[in-house]
Amino acid sequence: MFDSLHPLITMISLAIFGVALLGVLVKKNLFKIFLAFSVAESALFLFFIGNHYTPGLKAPIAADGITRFDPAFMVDPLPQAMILTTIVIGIAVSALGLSMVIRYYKLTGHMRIDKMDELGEEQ
Amino acid sequence: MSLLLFILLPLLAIFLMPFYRAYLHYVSTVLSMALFGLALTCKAALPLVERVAVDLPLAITFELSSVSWLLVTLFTLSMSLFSLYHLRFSSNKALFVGTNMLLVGVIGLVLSRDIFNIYIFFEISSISAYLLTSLNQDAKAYGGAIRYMIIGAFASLFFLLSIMLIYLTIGVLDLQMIAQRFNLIDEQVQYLILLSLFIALGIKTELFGLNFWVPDVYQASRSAVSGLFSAMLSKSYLFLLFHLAYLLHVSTSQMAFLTLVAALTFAVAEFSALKSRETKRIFAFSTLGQIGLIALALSYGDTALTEAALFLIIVHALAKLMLFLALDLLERRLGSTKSEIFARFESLFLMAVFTVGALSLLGIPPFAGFAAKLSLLKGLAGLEAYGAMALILTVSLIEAAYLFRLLSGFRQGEQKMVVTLSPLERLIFGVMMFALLLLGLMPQPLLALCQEAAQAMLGGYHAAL
Amino acid sequence: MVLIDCFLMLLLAYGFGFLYYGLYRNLSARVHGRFGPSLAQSFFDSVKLFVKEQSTTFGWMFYAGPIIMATGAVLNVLFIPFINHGDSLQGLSSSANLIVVLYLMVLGPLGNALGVGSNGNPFGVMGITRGLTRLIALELPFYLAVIGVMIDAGSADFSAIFEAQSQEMNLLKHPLLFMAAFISFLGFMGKSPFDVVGAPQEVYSGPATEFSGKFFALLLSQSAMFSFAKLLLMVNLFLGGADDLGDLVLKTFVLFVAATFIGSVYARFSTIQSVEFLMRIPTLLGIVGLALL
Amino acid sequence: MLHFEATLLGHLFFGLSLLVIVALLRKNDGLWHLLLLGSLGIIFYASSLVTLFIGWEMMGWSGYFILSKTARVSTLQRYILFNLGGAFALLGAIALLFSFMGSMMLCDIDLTLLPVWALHSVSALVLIAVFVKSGIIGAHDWVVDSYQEASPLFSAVLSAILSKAGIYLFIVLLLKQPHDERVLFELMAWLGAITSVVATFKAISQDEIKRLLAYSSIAQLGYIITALSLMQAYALEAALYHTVIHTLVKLLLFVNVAAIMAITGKERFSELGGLLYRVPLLFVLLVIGIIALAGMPLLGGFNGKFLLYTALLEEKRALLLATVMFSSASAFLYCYKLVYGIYLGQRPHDESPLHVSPKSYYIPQLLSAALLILLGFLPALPTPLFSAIGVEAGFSALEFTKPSILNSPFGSFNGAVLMSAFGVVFVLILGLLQRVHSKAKAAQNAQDISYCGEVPKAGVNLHFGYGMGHELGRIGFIAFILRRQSRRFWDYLNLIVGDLSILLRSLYALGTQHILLLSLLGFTLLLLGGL
Amino acid sequence: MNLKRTLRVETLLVALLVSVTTLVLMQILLNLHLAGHSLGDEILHINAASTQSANAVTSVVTYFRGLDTLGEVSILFLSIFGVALHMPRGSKNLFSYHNTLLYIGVSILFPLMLLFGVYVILHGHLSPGGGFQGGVIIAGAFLLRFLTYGDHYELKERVVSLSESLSGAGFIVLGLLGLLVGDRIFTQILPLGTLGELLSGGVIELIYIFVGLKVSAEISLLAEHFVKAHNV
Repeated sequence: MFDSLHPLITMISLAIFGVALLGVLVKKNLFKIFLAFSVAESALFLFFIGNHYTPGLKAPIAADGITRFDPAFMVDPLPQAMILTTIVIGIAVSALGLSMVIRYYKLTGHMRIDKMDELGEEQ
Repeated sequence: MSLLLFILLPLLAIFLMPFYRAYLHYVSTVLSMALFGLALTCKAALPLVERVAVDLPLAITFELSSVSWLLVTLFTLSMSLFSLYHLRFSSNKALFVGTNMLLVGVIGLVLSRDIFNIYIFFEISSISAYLLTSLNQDAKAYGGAIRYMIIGAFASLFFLLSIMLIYLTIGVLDLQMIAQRFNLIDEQVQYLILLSLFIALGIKTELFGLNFWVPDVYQASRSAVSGLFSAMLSKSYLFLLFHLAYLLHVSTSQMAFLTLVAALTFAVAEFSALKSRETKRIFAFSTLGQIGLIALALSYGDTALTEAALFLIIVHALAKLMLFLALDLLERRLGSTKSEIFARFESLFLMAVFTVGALSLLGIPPFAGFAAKLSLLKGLAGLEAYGAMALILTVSLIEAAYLFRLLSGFRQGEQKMVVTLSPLERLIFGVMMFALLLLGLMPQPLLALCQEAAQAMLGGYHAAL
Repeated sequence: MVLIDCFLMLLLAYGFGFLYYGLYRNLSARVHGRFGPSLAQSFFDSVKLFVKEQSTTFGWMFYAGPIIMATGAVLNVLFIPFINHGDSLQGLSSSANLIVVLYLMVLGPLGNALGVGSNGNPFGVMGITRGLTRLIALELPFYLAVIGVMIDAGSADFSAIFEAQSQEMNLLKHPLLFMAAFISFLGFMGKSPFDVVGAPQEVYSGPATEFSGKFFALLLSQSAMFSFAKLLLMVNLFLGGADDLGDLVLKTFVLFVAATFIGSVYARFSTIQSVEFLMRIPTLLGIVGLALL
Repeated sequence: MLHFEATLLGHLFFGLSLLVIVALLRKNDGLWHLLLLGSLGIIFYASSLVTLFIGWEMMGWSGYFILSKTARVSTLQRYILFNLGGAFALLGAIALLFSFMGSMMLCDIDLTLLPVWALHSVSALVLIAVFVKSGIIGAHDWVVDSYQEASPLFSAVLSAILSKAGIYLFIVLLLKQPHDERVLFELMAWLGAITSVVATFKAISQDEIKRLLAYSSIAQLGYIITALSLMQAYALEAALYHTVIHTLVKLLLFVNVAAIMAITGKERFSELGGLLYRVPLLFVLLVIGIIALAGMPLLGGFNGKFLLYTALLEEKRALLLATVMFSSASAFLYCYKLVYGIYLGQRPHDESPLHVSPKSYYIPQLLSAALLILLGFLPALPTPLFSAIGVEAGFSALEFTKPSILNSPFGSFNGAVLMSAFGVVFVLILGLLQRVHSKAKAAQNAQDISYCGEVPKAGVNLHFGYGMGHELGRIGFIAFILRRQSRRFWDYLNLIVGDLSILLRSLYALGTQHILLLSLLGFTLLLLGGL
Repeated sequence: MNLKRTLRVETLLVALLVSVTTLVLMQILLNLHLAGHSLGDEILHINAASTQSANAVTSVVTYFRGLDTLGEVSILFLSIFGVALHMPRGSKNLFSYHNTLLYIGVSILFPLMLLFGVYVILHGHLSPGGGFQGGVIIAGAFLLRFLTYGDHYELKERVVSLSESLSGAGFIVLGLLGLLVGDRIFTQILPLGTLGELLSGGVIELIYIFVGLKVSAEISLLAEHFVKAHNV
């Protein structure tokens, strides 16, 4: 049906992305929203890495014997490095966000996004 | 000499923080002033291009063109003033880390010419902004920070999407190379990339439709920090958005769309400020308005207008920083930022500061804002964009209404609290006021720099039209 | 020479003024079916008042008011030429023109108003206010007519106005303008139906309320001269001026009689009525007259 | 940025400003007033549009800060918004001119090069600035309140000088330039005339002295505007003459009123009266002022009006002239109200003792009174200057014989003769009256009147100052004029804009998820639209 | 289950929008023409010559795009700093129960995990792994200790912050040394060695050691803050 798995990966990752977006947009719990962002990011990683992988190539690591670095059948290492970096960033953002949510919860007693009304004109 | 010093030095200072915990405010001041000096010395060698580690196409390129030099100088100057202002207060770790990281982020944004590297700085500046927003550690601050964070995360999703698409379809990350091959790819994908970039950067640039969160964030932050956001953060994204737009040669209709969005940003924000009673929100709306104005100027892709826009960026950054720092002073003394506080203090000097700032924002001579507005109007006149001229002049009147409403607060109120300023504060505000006046009276030197920068920023864009 | 000329003009104006005033009182009495006083009654009145031993004064402004009023009347006489050609009976008219004269006509009343105001009587001031209010309405049609005359003559100088009427007087050339001006003129002369200011018979009020003795005498005298000056102005503007003294007497007399008869048969308008009337019919006449120009 | 050039016109206007501001300089506001003077200098000597605009704005905000010491917030807002509105219109005109001329220098402007629509727009925008500054009806909303609430001396500056900046602007930008804009000038002529009529009636119905003076300023500027709109040498002379006279008159009147307010502490006609014999010199000065204001002969005030009328006659603008003359005649009423309400009639019963000596107020008044009398005597004294200015502006030279004779195409008059005749006759009659064998008995006081045969009791106040002019309200068309208020329109506009602001502001109160939703919606729609 | 109650109209509308967005994206992305030749291919070609690292991903992360990694480390630092700021370390541990089995297990596992973490860090240029992975493994070891030891166990703040600070500074100094020794920042300033040996790859290993140290300190700190966030 498909030449490669790329369309399938695209479809699946976009589906996940959509679900995550839905979570971001309709969930009222701040915790769930941050989780949904993580899921959306992961969906993008999946899309990127998945689309970048060409069937038949191997990891860009000289594994056997390690005497020679042969780039002929290796996949592009750059996306992997990028994703590594991005994952760490994602973790950092989630950690910071969750710590804020926890603190917010302790201060106000709720963590519903539709009840956040501290700011604005009238106080 | 290396451009990366602008990034590595603050980072080093942050990492080595445990060694001088009690002296962070001094370190921050010395550092930002040193960077400012460094920036000034770079002027002679422009344009500087530096590739990290290896050569093209692999390397991350940093470029200090006339325009990024202008912005870097502005950012380091703003940071110096900010740090000088905070010298009086005790050493604050969070403030130190947050502001210096923000500096790293915004400098990186304007220097880097590698899309993924830009993403890193995008995140650095965003996360430090979240951190700075939550600095007060009360429900308001967290409310604002969380709101900011959710929106920022949304923006970064789209930025990530566009980077991924660029790499998948073009296979390079260097902006120059992307620009060269951008036309070769599928038009639909081109459009999707541009649109994702627009959403991501538009949120950060605070353009209309994507900027509804801004007043809340400014309100949640400390006033001084809001000043930094206004002076550095939004400006760097503004640069980035239009740098990319010029570089990728967006079509005329897409630029016209940007013009429309910018005009809406300007008009809606200024209108919204009219009845506000919260000074921080008013200043936030005013910032949005000015950003709209700058974006409007940039969206024509014309040398004269770009020159005006760059000038406006500098002038607005100075004026807004001054206003926000003065507001911070008041907030610390009076414990509020509602517009009523203007009736509750007694200080001729602060009144002068607010007046000069407001007049400059409004573009009233002899202050610098006027020179900016004048060159803007001249540029628009040169393009025969009379509608935009009319819009600017009309909406300026609305701006005048709320700014003068604030100023008229000075003469109300009975029990006034005498606010005295330390000599250092007087010096800082005095220098800023003087700068605004000087730039208003003698804008030519800076305008000449801006013109040079405008040519550098536009690159070949104009020729393509 | 000029001084003698001026003196003669003043003398003429004074004599004719009182003569016409006496005639007016007689004629209107006849119209009303009365006999009326003798012709010289007004003159005798003024002389009697002049020599009255005592009069009340409210201070120097009160004193100066009638003097300014009289000065205004005298100046009017001096600046309006009696004869439409030659050098005699021209007074100072070569140094001024129609516009100056129009404005000089207000100077006297202003001085009077100041004098009236300086006493505490509210009725005097009420009269002044009425007068000023009526003036607003009176002047509009009159100005329309005068503007027409001046545009027609191409100058504001009396000589040019005479020149323009040498063939055909303005009365015939611009009858509508004349009618507008004439209705205003009735008001200027204090004739019915526009005589609410003085309201001499019925209401104990008006500008002259507090003036007694020599002040009132001065007012009477100036009023006589001023009336003559107004007649003169109308003659000059619309009847082509006087060719000689006889012509002068004839023309002023005709105009005077016409004004008196009309004035005698109309009932008095209130201030508002007169303003509204003047704002409508004569103004309209004037505008139409101007349009026909 | 700043370019200057000395012109006769500049000298004239700056000379007037210098006169007024130096005459009014007081210690407490000195710095601001000097700033104001400086900004006026920038305007009047500017040789580039930018310089002109810089001065214009500086004038606006330095006035704001002087005003802010006494005025209410709403008045301040009104002042600054109207003035900035005018200034921004001017800026628009400047930018528009720049887009066609490519230069900001005044000497490079050539309106004949503009296409028709641009000429219309430039003229309209400049006129907006001029109208706002001069307080032409519709744009006059800020004038009255500002004059009323400014400190008395600053009211004098506002009225005598700041309102003239608009006149200067018009002369420099539109009058000096050859062009064939006619429609707007026709409109302007009528606007000026209607302004003078409406403002005159409004002035009559005021109870506060300064409001009356404010409306009278508006009316006088209406004449000047009408004169300017004729674009003709004698009309320019009329406008300039009237400008000079109005400056002197308003300086005199406002300082006079300031003195009254300082010594009595009151500012309404209904609270004042009968001051004539307490401050006779002030009374005389005021009388000189109102004679000049009403434009009666003898004093300088007549000269400007005379020139205006003859200019209108020359242009055969009969109806316009009638309107102007009508308003001028109506002005007698408020002139009289001014002097009567303050100085004449009976004194109010709750009169407080005079606590301040008015001496320090005399000098500016005496100065301007002397100048007014001088101009009455020698009406053509400034004609050579005006003629030269006219020549600078490209008009033909004016006819000038000798200083005492003021020439116009429609006749001339000799001020010296007029004045001497008045003097001689006055003295003669005075002598006559003195010679008459009859004593004048002094009345006890102003209450000593024959009031239908009774002497009114002490508690009955018969002062007529307050009600004077009210009966005009019963006259149909005047009542119509008095009922019209542009304030309502501006208030309505303010309301609308405020509501719009609150509506738009609610966008910024959207919930976080709604913002995201909007962004996503925008993304999707743009994506669908672009494909 | 009452569908009507749990699925609100708003949710449905949003779902509709999101599905439209997803479908449109899918329509574009399914027809994506991938770039035939990308940057990575060139990296693979010059990897051997310029780094002598067996793991190309590692050379990208630490060498070719070392600056990104520095930024990433900074972001991590920033975020951990923020977490520490918002949730100051309390004295009470969330997991304050005593479990002997866990206690003994952790006592055995802890040194092993540390060792494994160090191994992963040091072999980053030879095999999958590196500073981040090793650092997280080490942090995992500390997490186990938090789970086990309850309130009594806490990290020595001084040590943690010093290692964090010095390793970060070390990374930057290494970059700056490139400017002094070499011709540009983040360049190779050490001998490359031979492919496949432990001491090869030039600065790569050094950088990964710094990164590993930093990450392990930071993630451990992160764990501690979350574990002891009880009584904020």
